[in-house]
Amino acid sequence: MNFDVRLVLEVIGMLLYATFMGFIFMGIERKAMARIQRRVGPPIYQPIIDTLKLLGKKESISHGFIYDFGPIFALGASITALLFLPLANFQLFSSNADLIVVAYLLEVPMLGIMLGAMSSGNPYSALGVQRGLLTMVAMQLPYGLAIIAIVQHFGTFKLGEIVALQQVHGWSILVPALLLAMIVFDIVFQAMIGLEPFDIITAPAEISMGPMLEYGGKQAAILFTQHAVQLFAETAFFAILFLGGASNLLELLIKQIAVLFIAIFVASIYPRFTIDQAAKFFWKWPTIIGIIAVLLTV
Amino acid sequence: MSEKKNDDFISYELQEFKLFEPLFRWARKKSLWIVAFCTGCGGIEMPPLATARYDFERFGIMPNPAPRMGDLFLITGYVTPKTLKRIIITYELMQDPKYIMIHGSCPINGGVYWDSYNVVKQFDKYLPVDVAIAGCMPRAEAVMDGIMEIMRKIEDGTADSWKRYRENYEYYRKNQDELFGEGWREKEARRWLAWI
Amino acid sequence: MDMNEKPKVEEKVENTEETKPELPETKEGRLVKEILGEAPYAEGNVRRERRVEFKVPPERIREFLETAQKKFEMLIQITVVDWLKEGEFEVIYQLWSVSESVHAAVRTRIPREDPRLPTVMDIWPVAETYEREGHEFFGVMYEGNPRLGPFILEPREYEKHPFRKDFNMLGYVKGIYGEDFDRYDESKTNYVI
Amino acid sequence: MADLEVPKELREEAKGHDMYLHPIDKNTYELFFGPQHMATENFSVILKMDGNRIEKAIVNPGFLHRGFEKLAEGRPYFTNIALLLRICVPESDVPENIYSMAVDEIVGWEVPDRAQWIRTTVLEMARMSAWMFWILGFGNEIGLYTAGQWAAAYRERFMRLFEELTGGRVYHIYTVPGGVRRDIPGDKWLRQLRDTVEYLKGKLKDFDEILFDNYITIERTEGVGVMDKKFALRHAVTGPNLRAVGVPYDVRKDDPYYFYPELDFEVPVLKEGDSLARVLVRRYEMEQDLYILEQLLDMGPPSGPYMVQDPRLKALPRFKPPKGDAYAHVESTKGDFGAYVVSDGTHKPYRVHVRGPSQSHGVTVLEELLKGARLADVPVILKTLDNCPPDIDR
Repeated sequence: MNFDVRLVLEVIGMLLYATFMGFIFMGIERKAMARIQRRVGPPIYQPIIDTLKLLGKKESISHGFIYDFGPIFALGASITALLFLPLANFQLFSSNADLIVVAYLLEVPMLGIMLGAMSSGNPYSALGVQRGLLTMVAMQLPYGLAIIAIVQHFGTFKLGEIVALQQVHGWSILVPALLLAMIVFDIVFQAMIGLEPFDIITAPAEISMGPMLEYGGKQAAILFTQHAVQLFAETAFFAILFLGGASNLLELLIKQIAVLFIAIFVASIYPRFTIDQAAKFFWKWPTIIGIIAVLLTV
Repeated sequence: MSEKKNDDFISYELQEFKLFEPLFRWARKKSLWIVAFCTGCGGIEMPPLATARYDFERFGIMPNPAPRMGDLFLITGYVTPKTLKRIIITYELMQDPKYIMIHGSCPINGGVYWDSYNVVKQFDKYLPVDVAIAGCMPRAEAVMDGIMEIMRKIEDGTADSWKRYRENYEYYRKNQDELFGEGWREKEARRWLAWI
Repeated sequence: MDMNEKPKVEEKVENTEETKPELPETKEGRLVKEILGEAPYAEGNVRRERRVEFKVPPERIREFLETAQKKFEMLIQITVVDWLKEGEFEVIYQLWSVSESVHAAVRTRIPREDPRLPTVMDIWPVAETYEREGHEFFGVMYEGNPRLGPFILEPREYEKHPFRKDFNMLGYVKGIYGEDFDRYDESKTNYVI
Repeated sequence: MADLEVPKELREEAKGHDMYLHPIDKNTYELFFGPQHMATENFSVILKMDGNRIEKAIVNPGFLHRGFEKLAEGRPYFTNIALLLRICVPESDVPENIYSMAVDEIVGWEVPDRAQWIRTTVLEMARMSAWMFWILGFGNEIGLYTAGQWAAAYRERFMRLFEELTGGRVYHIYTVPGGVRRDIPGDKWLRQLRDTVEYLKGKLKDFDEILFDNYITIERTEGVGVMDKKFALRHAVTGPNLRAVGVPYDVRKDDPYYFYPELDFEVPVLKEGDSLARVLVRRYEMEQDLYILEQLLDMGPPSGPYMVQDPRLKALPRFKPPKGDAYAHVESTKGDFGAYVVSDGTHKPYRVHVRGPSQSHGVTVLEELLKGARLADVPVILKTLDNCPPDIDR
């Protein structure tokens, strides 16, 4: 195994870019929400300041090793997922079934947070974990169906090939079956990035931030960074699967922001579901639409 | 690979890195998270501050329900002993550096409730204070002014209530125990400590 | 023009009622008559339009309230007034009749030294809160209410029953919070509020 | 009924703690909901949970207790206005008005028409701004921040009008026994009020679309926290909560005061008694309130003095009403708000007792409705009951 300097540089460069853009996405989210709420809103780089401030806390409470390890585990998973994505002309890691790898690596971070939150011993965190796991179980079915529809249509598990096929035959959403899959995926996406109506896990008015409740200081800063990377990776994943990927980072960025804005608009007009309603919802409409999409692609 | 790097990162002490201190100060100033614990009547001026007319999120201020992540504790109005117990515990849950701003006349000297048997008269006997805003009820502009003041103090390093609390812990602890009776933490606070 | 006349009519009704001991021929009068027919031990009169009051001896208050409940569906409040000179607590059950739109004050007096009353929790479950409050602030024992104890106050203040007239609030406050918050006028003779 | 004795050991146990709970067995756990919690704000509910269901809820109020009623006994009649209005923070005109009405009745003052008109208008404006505040609270609890943010911004319009009329944003200290403290600033103010009413009429449609007709709002509230008629009456539930179970009781209709007999408005009534019904009753009341304000503006303020003409008012601090007592109540957005004032002929009231609607909504009713509810329903039930902790604590 020889040491590839260029790959290492690309990994570092891509990580820096993804983290930075992820923070900016978080800023866009807050700013756009503020504009919808008829406010001025924070500057677009506000999440970077927040993370810096959390890093600058002089005190870091720890509830044991697992508690510290949880956020790092989550960050690691997000980064790995990011590296498997074909971002423009960079695909750093690749395998024969990287679609499956990415799809499930994107869910691992939630497990990491749950791991840490569970060990904090706070009942609100525990409730948040319970809700988080249930949401994951609930959204698994439509999520899987959307991905099966994609795989059946393109006949490949390789993200790179999916992008290439889309470049030739046009974006996936132009295919009726995949348009349905896109709707399903968008609903699941709302839950994955933790926005209303599926911000059940944090639910400030019910369980006051849930898993995040006990985190503060440096662990919270890591969680923020993780969220930034995750947001970047998820929007990129969406753009790659349904919006034809991108040949350069700028094109990708535009598509990512478009995806983000849909999520923001949905989030600002819907209240929050309760956890049982969310599970019922996921197993009803998205699942039905997903099955139709799969059947159409057969 | 990344895990190890980050693990090292957690363990080092930032106090030693004086070089970054101005950067952190700037970040602290620009990102004050308010603990969403509004005591007393001043809580009613918080929604206008957070919404369209005043919008303090412009300055990076936002309410946060988790005390561990909070920076600014706004005591918005009179404080009763029953609330003060929770305030003290919540304050101790917050992580350094943390700041306290008291809002309205009542925490300063009792205000209209100067002769009430259930209102704490001098809040700064029990917890240290950075900025106090007089008035009943202080207008939203006054609160914004107080927040600007605390930002200025953070930037030049004079917002040091968290340091004072550490240094004079015996004094504050003595006053708290005088008011609530010895052993209130063990007897009562333990029941809701983890959940507060 | 109309609005000028209405209150005046009310005033006249009030004046005539105060002079006449018998009950007027209004809906309030009929209501009081009906209830007094069932509970002859009570005294009742009509104060003004939509306000009636009853005086009931404390030992029969429960019985009376059970009777009154048929007409007055809601228990709005239980007020305790501490008449220090008479050495009595006046307990006022304030009832509201939704069907007739009449407010009734059912008054009873109990000795200050041993204030005891039966609970009315089973007639109006909401009385639980009111009784807890009356017990906490005045020390009235409502027998049968299982939740009497510190409710709003903390145990220290609860022991003192602070709304009693003989509770020296200023002295208590000075004892707890120190002396340095006094508000005198410039000649240091009178308190300024 | 069977045992009229207080269990002694319970009383002894209660002395040491602010609340008491039975020991927790294996399947249940205790959850302290508040006071440091976004949904409760200075109010605490101790929940005994079985998984996601609430087995038992114990309300623990008292974080806002200042002893108003005791303090009022130590202050002259007119000074008390500046104190008592702090009982209901979002709607501070209500305590002013009930106290003033009670003192008016004790003294026998007939408040001039102009003052009555102003009081009615101020009360309706306070109601409207309290509704906006309620939308903010309810929106935040169910996660619809947009509606709440808009509502809080609309509330600012009323704040500005209040400021011009009374000089205060939140605490107005405006209604005093015998009338109001100062006159209407002028026709411009009336025009501004009319503009605001017109503006809000249009905005209610926005709220319909985003909040009241929202699929998820209906999902969240339907069938949650159901009361029936008998339960509501026995628990002294008042205001919109009572109207949501089908009892058309409104103090403005049933015990009319001020200008309300002259006004034409409806009392919206729904039968279901669940959270959705409570939300919708509030929605219809907003419309009615705007309609009332419009009628008041069409009527225009009657000419005349805005304060009673009485020589006793020249020495306010030593003003002495005759002996007597009076109960006065008004309809606030939270319910029936009442005050009982006893005068012993001195310059200070002998006893003031304020009846806040949340005293019943926030304690026994809440405890009953929370039984068997899910944790996610707690904020919904709290907000649809419109629980206001200072009413309970005072």
